[in-house]
Amino acid sequence: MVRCPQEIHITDIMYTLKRKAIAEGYYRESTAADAPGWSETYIDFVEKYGRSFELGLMTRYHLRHHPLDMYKMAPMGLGMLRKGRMDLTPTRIKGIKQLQAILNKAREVGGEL
Amino acid sequence: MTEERIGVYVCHCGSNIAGVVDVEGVAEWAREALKDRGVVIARDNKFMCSTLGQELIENDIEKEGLTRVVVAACSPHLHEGTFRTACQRAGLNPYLCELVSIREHVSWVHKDKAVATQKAKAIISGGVERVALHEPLEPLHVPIHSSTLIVGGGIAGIQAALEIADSGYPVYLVEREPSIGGHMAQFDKTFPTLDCAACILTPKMATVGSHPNINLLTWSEVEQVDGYVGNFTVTIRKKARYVNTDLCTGCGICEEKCPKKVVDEVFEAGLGYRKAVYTPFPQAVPKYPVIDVDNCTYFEKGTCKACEKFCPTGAIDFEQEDEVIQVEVGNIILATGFDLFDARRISQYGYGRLANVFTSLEFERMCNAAGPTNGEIVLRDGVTKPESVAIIHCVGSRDKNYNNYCSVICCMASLKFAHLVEERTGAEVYNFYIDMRTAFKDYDEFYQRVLEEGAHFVRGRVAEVTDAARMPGEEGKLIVQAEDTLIGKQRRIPVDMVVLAAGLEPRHDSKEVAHKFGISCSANGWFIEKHPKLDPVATMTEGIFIAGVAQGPKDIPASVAQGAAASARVLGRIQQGEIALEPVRASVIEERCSGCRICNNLCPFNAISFDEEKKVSVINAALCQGCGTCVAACPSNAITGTQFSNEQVLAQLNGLLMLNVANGHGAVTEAERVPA
Amino acid sequence: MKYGYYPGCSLERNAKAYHQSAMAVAPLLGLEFVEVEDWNCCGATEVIAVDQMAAYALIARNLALAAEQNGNGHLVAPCSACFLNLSKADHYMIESPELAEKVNTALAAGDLHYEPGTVKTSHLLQVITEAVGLEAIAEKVTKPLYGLRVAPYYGCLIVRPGFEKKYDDYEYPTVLDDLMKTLGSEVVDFPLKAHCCGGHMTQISEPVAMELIRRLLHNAAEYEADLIVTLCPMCQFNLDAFQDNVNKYFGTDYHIPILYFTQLMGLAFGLSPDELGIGTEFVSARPALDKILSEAPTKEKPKRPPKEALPMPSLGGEG
Amino acid sequence: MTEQFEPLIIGFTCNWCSYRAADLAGTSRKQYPPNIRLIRLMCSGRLSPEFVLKALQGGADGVMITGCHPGECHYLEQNFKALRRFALLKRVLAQMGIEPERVRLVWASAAEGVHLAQEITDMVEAVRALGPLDWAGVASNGSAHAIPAAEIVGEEVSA
Repeated sequence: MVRCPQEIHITDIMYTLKRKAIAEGYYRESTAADAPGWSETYIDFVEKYGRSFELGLMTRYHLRHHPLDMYKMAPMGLGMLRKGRMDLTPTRIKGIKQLQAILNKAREVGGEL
Repeated sequence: MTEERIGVYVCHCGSNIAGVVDVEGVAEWAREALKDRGVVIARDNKFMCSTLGQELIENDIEKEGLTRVVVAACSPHLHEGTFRTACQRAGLNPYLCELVSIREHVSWVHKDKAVATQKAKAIISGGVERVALHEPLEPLHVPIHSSTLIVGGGIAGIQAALEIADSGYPVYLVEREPSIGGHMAQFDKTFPTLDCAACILTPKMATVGSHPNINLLTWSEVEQVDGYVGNFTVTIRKKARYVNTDLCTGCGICEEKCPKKVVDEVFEAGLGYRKAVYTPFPQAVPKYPVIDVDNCTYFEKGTCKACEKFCPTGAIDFEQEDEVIQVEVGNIILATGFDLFDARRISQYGYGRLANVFTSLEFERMCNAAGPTNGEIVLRDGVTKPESVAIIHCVGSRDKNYNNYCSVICCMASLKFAHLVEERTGAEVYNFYIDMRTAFKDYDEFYQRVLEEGAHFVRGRVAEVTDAARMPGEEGKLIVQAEDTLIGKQRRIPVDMVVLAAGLEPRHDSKEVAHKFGISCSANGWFIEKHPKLDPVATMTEGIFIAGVAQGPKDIPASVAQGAAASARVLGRIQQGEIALEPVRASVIEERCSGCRICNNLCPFNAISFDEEKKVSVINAALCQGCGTCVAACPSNAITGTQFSNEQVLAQLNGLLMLNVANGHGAVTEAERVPA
Repeated sequence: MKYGYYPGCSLERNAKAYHQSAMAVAPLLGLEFVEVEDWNCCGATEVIAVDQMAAYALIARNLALAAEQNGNGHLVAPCSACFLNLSKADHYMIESPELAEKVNTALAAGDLHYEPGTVKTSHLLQVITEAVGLEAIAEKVTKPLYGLRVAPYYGCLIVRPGFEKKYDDYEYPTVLDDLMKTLGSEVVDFPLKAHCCGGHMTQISEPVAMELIRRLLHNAAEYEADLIVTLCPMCQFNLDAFQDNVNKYFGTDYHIPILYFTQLMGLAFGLSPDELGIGTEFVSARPALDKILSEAPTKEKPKRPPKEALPMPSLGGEG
Repeated sequence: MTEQFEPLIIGFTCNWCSYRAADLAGTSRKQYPPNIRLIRLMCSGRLSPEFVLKALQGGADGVMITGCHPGECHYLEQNFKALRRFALLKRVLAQMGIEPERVRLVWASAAEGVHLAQEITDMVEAVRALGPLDWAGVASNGSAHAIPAAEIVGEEVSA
C-alpha cells in the first residue's frame, strides 16, 4: 500500500492469496512453499495454550516437515535455553476455554471480507 | 390556472437521452397532463440545439404565440444561452425560457427506463411551473475598463501580455520573482525540436520590458481584488527591492562585490549559488537586482553595505519600503504556473540523502550552458562524468499517495534528458516508465529518435534507489530496483546518476490565490476553467481568465496557446466596450422593508446599504452578484431575487413533486412518487 | 501516564531483555505500564494466513480485555507484529461494520464484546518518542553513549500501518535515529533500516532467511556500526540468534551485537547492564559497549566541499 | 412480497459547485438512485428554511441541501450562512418530531461528481430505512405551520 500508486494493500492481498492457496491445496510439502505447515503448527499451539511456545513450535514443525534439518537448529535451541530465552514448558492462559469457544465461533461465522 | 402559452421541447440528444428516456412518451404526456398548466405545445426532436431544433422553437413562438418555453435537454451550463438566444431571435424575452436537464441528471445517471422517464416528467413539470412565473428581464450593461491585469510572468503570461499590448491596450504584468521568464527561463533545450529555451524566450522578455503598453511590476504581489467584471480595483504590493530603479543601470557591480553567497533555491533549483543582492540570471527583465533581506549581511548584522559603496550611481537604498498601489482594470488573466513536486517526499528515491540523485529541474540547470556547471553533465562532486544515468518517470505523478494525475510534460522532458546525456557524455541511459506518453506533433518521432540513439527503456515503476550494494558490481553505485513488467522480472540496475522526473503541482498558495480572485480550484488545486472543452481559458467568474499550467499540467506550446486564447477573449471584451451581465439580482421592496438591517451585514460584496432617510435597506444592482442570501434571510419577505424568487422556487418544487399534475390534483399518487 | 501493556509472547521469554529493559526505563520517564490480564497471542503473521475470521477474533479478544481492564483505552505494544495486528484489526473493524459484527459474534461465545475504536494501540517507541518526547528523555541522560556507532533498525512491521496515519516515514523513518542521537550515540546511515529481517522464514526457507539477514548485517558493517539497535523481538532474534548461521552459510565473519532501544536508553540513564538484560544476546554486546567514551568525541570539522562541488539539496521543502 | 419503499428526495444545489457536481456525475456516467430531484439555486445561502418545510409538506420524504465546500463559496462565504441556518433548521425539525436524517447538508465541489452521487445513494438508503414521512402526523402533532420562516432566520443578526 505504501509504494503502490493505486493504494492497494499488498500484504492483505498476499495473505488472501495464501489463505486461498492453502484452502485449495495449491502447495507442495517439499519446497519453500510449504508455509502452511509452519502456520498450522503455530496455530495449533495458540489454540491449545493461548500463547505461542517456541521450543514446541520448532521441534514439532521440524520433526514433521524437515526432520533432517533438526541438527542445524539444535545448537541454537541449546543457546536459547542457556540464555534463559526459551521455556521448556508452554504457558497456558487462564481463559483458554473462553478463547477456544471464541475461535470455534469465529470459524463457524467464517467468510472472507 | 395560467394565462401563459407554454411550449415544451424534449431533446433526444441522439440516443444520449432517448436511449433511456421515452422522449416521445414524455412529450405526449406533457401535452396532455400539463395542458391545464399552460402547455399548448410539446414536441420532441433529435437535437434541440441544432439549427433545426432552434428553428422549431422560433417558429412556434412566432406562429403559435408562445409566451414561455421549456427545453428538456442537457445541463443549462451547456446550452442555456443557446435556447435563450433562439427565443430572443423570435421576439421572446430570453429569460422566459427555461432549460431543464434530463441528460446529466437523468439519462446519464439512471438505467431503468421507466423510472428515468418518470423522473424526466417530474423535472419538466418543475420547469413548467417555474417558467410560468418568470419575468422578462433585461441584462445589466456595464462598461469595460480597457486595462488588463496579468498575474504571472512565465511564458503564458508573457504571451498574453504581448498579444494585448500589441493590440494597443494597456497591461499590468505582475510577477512575484525579481524577473519575468518563469520556469521556461530555467530550461536548456525545449522538446522536441531542441531549440534553446533562452534563444526563443529572451527576445519576448525584452519586448515585454520595453513595451510602451506594458506596465511591468516584478517583485510584486496582488494583495486584494475588489469590484467586478469591467471594473476591478486591484491592490498590488511592490516589495522593496532596496534598489532605486530610476538610478540603477543594471551594471552588476553590486552583485560582483557582495560578499554573501547563498544557494539559489529558486532559479538555480538549489544547484547553484547567487549573491544576497542579485538578478536571477543575466538576461533578467527587468535588469534591476533585488536585495534578499533574509541573507543580506547588512540586514542581519547592521554592517557591510559593500554594494552601496561600490554602486556607481548610488542606486542602493537600504531605507526603501514596500509600496502599495491600486490599479483599475477591466479583465484579469491568471497565469501563475506551477511548483515542482518536492521529490524529498518519496524518501525511497533518496533525493536529499543520496548525492547523485537529481530532480528534473536541477538537471535542466545542469544542462544549461549558463547554469552552475556551464552545461556539463557531472555528478554532485562537480567533476565526474557519469557513465550511466537512470531517469525515473512519474515521480509524484499518477500515484494516489501523492498526485493522481499525469503531469503531461515529464515523458517528453525525460526523453530530452536521455538525448542530452547520450550526446554530451555517451553514458548509458535507462528510462523507467509506467507508460510512454508522447502525444502531439513530432513528439513520438522524437521518442523513436531517442530509442534509436540507444537509450534503454524499462517498463516498471521504480521501487527504490539505494546505495546499499547487494551484488558484485553494485559497490559505489546507486542501484535502481524495479520490476521490468515486460519481462516479468525484478531488475537491479547500478548507475552513477539518477534523475527524478518530478511532476507538476499547483502553486503552494493556489487556493489562496483562487479565493482572492473569486475563482475555484479543483480538488488537486488547479484553477477550474468554465468548460473543460469549450471554454478552457474563462472561469466561472466574469472577467477572470486563466492560462498556462495554473489551469493544469501542459507543455510550452499549449501554455502559449492558452495565453494567446485568454488575451483574445479579453480583447473581445474590451472592444465591445461594455458587457451584459446576467440580470440575476436582488432588490428591496421598500413598502415591506422594516429597516431591521439584518441583511446589511450579510452581503460579502457590500451591495446592501441603509437609506437613513427612508429607513430602508437598498441594494446596489451593479455590486449585487445574485447569491440570494439576503432574500432568504429577510424576515419580512421584503427582498426578492430575479430568477430566484420564493414564488418561482416553490413553484418548481411543486412541479417536481407533481402536485399540480392534471391527473393527480393536489395529492401525489404512489405511482407518481418514484416508480419502482 | 498510565498505559495498558500488551507484552506479546516473545517478551515472555525470547525477548525477556526487551521486557525487562522497558520496565526498567518506563518509571524513569513517568510511564506506568499495566499488563493486560490473561492476554493471548496476537497470531503473528500466521493465523491470518490460514483463517481470517479466527485471526481477527484472536486479536479482538485482547482488545476487548484491554478495553475492559483499562480505563483510558490506550494500549502499548513493544512488539512490532503485535502492534500492527492490534491496530490493524481495530482499523478494519471500524472500517467494516460487517467485520465488527462477525468478530463480536465470535467474542460473544466467550462473553466478550469489543466496540471498534475504543482502544488505541501504540508501539512502545511511539509512546516514548511522542508522549514523553526527546526533550524529557535528554534530561534523564546521565551517561551519554558517546562514540558508540549505532545502526537504527526499524524492520518492516512498525512502519506499515499506513491505514492509520503516516508513521514518521514508511520508507525512511527517523524517530529512532533521533532518539539514539538524544542518548549521545552516533547514528550511522542505514539504508536498509526498514527492510524485512526474514520473519519466520528462518524456519520455513533457510536460503531466503539467510540472504535477508546477511544483507542487513552487511549493510550495518559497511557503515561501520558498532551495533544494531532494534525495536522488534523478531528482528532482534533473527539478526542475533542466526548471525552464527549466516556466518557459516556464507563464510562471513560478522560480529554485530543487536540490542533493544530500551536497553540503550537504560544504559544512558545510568542503569546497569544486568538490570537491562544485557548479556542474554548471542552476539555479546560487551566489546561494543566498552567503546563508549566518557566524553563527547571532538567532532571533526566537516570538510569544506571542493569549490567545484554542487550544493546538496536543502533538507526543507520547496518554498 | 412487499414492494420496496421508494423515497422521494428533493435536492437543492448551488449553481457553481454542487449543480456542476451533479453535471459531472452525469458526464462521468456515475449511477445513483433516481429518487432525487434537483432544484438549482444560485447559492446554498439562498435556501430559505421554508423551502425545506414546503418540500416535506408537499410529499418529499427527505431534503438534501448541497453547496460548495466551506471556504470555496462562489460568493465567498455565503455557504457558511447556509450552514448556520441548517443547524437552526435541524432544531426546528427535531421539535416537530421529524427524524434528523431526513434533511442532510452535503458539500460538493464541481469536481466531486462521484462524491455527490455517493452521498445521494447513502441518503436514499437512509431515508428508505426510515420509511415514508408522515407529514399529516407531524403537522397535527407538532405545529409545523405555526413556525414562520422569520423565526428561523431571526437569529441571524449576529452574522
